[in-house]
Amino acid sequence: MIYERPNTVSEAVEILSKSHEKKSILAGGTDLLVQMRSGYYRPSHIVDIKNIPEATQIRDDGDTFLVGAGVPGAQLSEHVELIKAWPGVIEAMDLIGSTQIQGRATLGGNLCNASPAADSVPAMIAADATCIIAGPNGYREEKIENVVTAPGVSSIANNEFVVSIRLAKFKTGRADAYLRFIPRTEMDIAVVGAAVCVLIDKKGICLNAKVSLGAVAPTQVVIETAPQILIGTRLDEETLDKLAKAARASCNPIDDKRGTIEYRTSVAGVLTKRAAKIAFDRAGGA
Amino acid sequence: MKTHITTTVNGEPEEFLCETEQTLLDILRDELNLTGSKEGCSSGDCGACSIILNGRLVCACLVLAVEAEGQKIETIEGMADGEELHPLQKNFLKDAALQCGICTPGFLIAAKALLEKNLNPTEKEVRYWLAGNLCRCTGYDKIIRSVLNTAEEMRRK
Amino acid sequence: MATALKDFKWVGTRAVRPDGVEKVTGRAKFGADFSLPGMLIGKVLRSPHAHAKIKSINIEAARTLNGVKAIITGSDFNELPSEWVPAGEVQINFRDLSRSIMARNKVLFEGHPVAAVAATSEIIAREALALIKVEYEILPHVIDVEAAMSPDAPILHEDLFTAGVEPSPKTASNIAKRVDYSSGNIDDGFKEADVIIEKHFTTQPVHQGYIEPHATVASASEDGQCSIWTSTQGQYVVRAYCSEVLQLDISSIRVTPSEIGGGFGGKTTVYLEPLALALSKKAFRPVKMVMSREEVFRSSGPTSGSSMKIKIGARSDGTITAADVELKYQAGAFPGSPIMPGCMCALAPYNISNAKVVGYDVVVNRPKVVAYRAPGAPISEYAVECVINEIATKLNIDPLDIREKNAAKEGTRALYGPQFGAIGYIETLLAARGSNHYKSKLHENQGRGVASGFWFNIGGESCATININTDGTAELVLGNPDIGGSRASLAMIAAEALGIDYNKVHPIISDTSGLGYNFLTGGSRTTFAGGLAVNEAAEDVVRQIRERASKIWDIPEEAVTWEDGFVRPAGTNAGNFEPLSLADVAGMAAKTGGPISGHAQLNAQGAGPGFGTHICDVEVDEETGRVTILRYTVVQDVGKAIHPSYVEGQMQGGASQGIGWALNEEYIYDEEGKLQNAGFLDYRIPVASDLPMIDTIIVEVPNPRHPYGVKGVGEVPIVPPMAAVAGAIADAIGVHLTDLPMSPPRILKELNKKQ
Amino acid sequence: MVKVILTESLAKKYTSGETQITIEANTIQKLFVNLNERYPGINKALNHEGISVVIDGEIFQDALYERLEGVSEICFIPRIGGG
Repeated sequence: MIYERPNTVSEAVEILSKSHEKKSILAGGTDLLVQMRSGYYRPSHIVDIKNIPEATQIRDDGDTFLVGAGVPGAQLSEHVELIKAWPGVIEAMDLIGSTQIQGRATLGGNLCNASPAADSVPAMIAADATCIIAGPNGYREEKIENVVTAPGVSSIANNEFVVSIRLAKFKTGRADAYLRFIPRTEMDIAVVGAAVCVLIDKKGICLNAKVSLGAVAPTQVVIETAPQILIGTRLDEETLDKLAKAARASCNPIDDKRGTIEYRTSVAGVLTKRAAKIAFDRAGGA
Repeated sequence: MKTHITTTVNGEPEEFLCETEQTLLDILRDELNLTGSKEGCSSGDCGACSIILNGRLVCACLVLAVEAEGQKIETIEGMADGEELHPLQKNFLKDAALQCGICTPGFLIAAKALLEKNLNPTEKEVRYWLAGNLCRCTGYDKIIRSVLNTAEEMRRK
Repeated sequence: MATALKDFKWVGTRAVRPDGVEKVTGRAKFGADFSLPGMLIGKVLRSPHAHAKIKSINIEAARTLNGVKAIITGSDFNELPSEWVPAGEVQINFRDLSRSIMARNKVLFEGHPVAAVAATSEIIAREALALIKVEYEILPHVIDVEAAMSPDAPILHEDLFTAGVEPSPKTASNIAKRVDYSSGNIDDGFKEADVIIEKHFTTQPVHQGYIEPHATVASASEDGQCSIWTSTQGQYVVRAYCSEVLQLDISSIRVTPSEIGGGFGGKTTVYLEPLALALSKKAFRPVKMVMSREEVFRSSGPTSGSSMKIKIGARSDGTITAADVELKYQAGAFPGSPIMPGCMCALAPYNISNAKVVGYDVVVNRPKVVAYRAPGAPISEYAVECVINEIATKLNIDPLDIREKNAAKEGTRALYGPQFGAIGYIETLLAARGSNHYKSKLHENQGRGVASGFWFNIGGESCATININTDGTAELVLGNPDIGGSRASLAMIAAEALGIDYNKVHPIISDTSGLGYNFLTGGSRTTFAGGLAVNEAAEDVVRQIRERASKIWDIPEEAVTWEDGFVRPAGTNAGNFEPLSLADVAGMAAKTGGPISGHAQLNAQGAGPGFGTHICDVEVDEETGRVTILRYTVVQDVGKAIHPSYVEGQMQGGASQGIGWALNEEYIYDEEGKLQNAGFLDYRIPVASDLPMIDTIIVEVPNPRHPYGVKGVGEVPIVPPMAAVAGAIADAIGVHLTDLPMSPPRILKELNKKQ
Repeated sequence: MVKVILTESLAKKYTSGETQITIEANTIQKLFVNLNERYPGINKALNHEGISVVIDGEIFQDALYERLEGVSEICFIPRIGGG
């Protein structure tokens, strides 16, 4: 098992472009090391991106933030402007594991691990986030909802890696929220996750919305009908019930050790409604 | 093929050789004989191997030893200042915040990281900060009280 | 013989534990922290199947791998006769024990060891395991207790015929044993009842969940002498079991206990020790073996899951007139669930004239169960307490009142035979009723539950030595691993009895060569039985001090008195001498007859039974089924709290384990009988943010059989929580749940049913 | 003379249902011998998986040589271990 620690994006791409049998990108390592330790996965090459400046910084890009794929959650939770702009994304990231996990785990890793239950992914989807991917032909930018294609599978090619995540800056009237259900208060994998982002006008009328669910289907789900349900309303009780119904309808979960189909579907509605209320309040709609 | 790593552990320069698959916890315990960090799960779920890596609280079982090149590592063995125990260590003893003691080093390191960041945490903040440290003996009551007591004591100083 | 609870200098204080600094500095050596030069690493190959015949094991490729020094399989172990023989306090079937730690012809659970390897590194040992080829013939398996009892269930042991039924069955089954207890006439009793509740309950196996995985180092030398360093609740038990399983002289094995990172009953048996020793006997090098967390879950613990039917009748004033209890406990792959104590404890807190308890011990394709805190009691008492709460609700009687009305007290005859002595059950009920918690108000979606619990507590073999040094300090040599502060409580007893400063008593835990046989740390016995031994050893020291003083003063021994750490002449007639301290006399030890050392070895009898009552408040999220524990109070009669902080710690820790058992802990198996949640991520023990502060009320009804009034403490507190939580949920949502764990999906389902 | 309390299932099998029997013995050891003489087999049944003896309400894990002068009641319970 070979460990490499490139200093630049191009060095990393060069290493990735060589034909190794099993390459793994190491960002926070909180999924990779567990998989290695359990004997479930043994890479031949580990490429640590934490020495690459672009992957380890939170940069202001004028209109957007670029969050390096190797930036740990703890650092995001200390970034005042990010919290102000995307409280839902930050709380979703913060929900992943313990304080110790937060010292290591990253948005990029959470995305590329491609788990259907990843907490930050529905939040990034609702936030219309994108990721910057480096490869042999340079950079490309991809919407987050196009990254995870199946459980454990992503659309990132073997010779590519995610360098950073792009999030828009703060905008008045826009806010997001993320809620997840776990049996304990901490340290569990989401049974259901619900992320809501709304944009409202000064009167509290919804102008736009995006809602995404986690852990209720093989990949994260975008509730396609959410904008048409929410736009033009003040997210009143009746509207939210409609949204909850749409959330349940978009679920396609499995029965597993973490929850039943019935339970996941039912709670998806509850959480979507609650998250929508929080987002609406945060946007100034209360 | 082993990799040669140079780091700082508890303020002292340290060198070791490691295989890529070895975790920092393996090296601390087996190569550097720093067995105060405990292995309870090797999956980041119990916090018994909590250390501070470059100022961040992490589980040593989820860090590869090769990643430690040039990094600063703090473990339980470096928590006391010579003969002088850290206030958290003193209060854990006074408050009986340990029973079997296996989780204690992890709790102390995690609590230290908390108090360095926030010397006035609420009970709820302490509980959530320490949620990644499992204790099966105490029901957490005396641990939480002891951290709160220490915070109060340190605020007064 | 009990000292009335006078004021003590040390007993009852909150002294700092003597092993404390080692534990807060990371210096304390736990099981995996021990190493020896030239040490090999041992690893176990485990069955991937729940039930299968082993057709062949081929170790050739592994044997020739560079760095592999020894391999063992079932054929390296002697066949032992199947019989229950005494091993300390408990009975062991060594054939089953031996087969449980290493499979012979059949694997009986996923994780069952089939081979073990010792190699020069962990990486090589793992590679070697991958090279061992085992051919299995997969057999149908059974995981559930009811399914295992059905006539067409797959049979685990062809030679297992149900004991305790007449006439003896002619066909093998998974029911190892049937037991029953009865008194009065339940039919008559139920006729007297105004209300009868009959319910079916299930509980899931739960793991002890100690944070330290099993770890051991064994070293066999060419002259046959063997040393074992291991994390255990009983070094003498490890020695006895290894000697039996490997057919070695007891004196050829020396076992040194490490610090122990939790046990709760789970470290009262052996898993790795005989394997490491067998490997070391082949390689003639020390062998270290440490379980991974996954192995801990797949192959050690847990306690039984169960299926239970409870029927209780009461008059409208709350008097219980009859109880009919049927208990079916999973034993795991070999007979020996805690069904007996389960039956005996089920109704123990109550005085019921007409009662019947029937129990079954049932084998299933899971790891063999091992003791877990008050083994057997939390299961049966959970079900009974739930039914009593439901009767109270139905009759509109306060749940503490109905308990008080039926409570066992001094002189009550327990269903299993004896009459209770000085017990403090009613005192716990009164203290609960008087608590601020019980008087506080609840809000919407919140509920309050109470439940009580009983456990026997035991005594058993204990030894102690006190060596008095010439400066008056003392080494206190103890034979029980200190799992939660026993060194502190026993040193306090020694200091009290010797009249010296607690900090001058230095307790150490001996290896098996330093003291006679000590039964293990368990059964809530250590401070009780160990305390008796320490007290007696101190009396031995005092006797010697008086004797030495009589020499120094040249007066008869009877004329020397001992009081508050000083010898004095008994009166003016005895002579006019300045009192001498223990240190004064110890300083002259060489001149007066040699070193002063007190010893005691005894088999402690008269452990006082323990009772506790818990109060729990919860809030239920009716949309998700989540239960939040808002407030929790543990009330318990402990006889006398030697070190109140560690007594409270036991009460809080037991409650927290019980809350985990109630709400989230369970084993999840797939259709092939493979465990799906072998880790702390999905086997959900409570985390700090799941719990509130846990209030404690210590009740002290002294045990007349102990010089300081001690009863056991550690086990009772895990008994009441499940029913207390269930009662609180019922109070909040109006549904009496019966199946554990009361996890969010289960609660939501019940809520939906209700609507 | 000492009173011995038996469980109903033992009584059914060995003493024609009598759960309280009175017997002469000065030690527990002698009690076992005398019991077994009167009810053959009961000794083995009692000891099947190990027992503790309850002497006037107090549990003795190992009571074989306990003397019974002044003792009024004996019963038998399975050995209790514990966690």
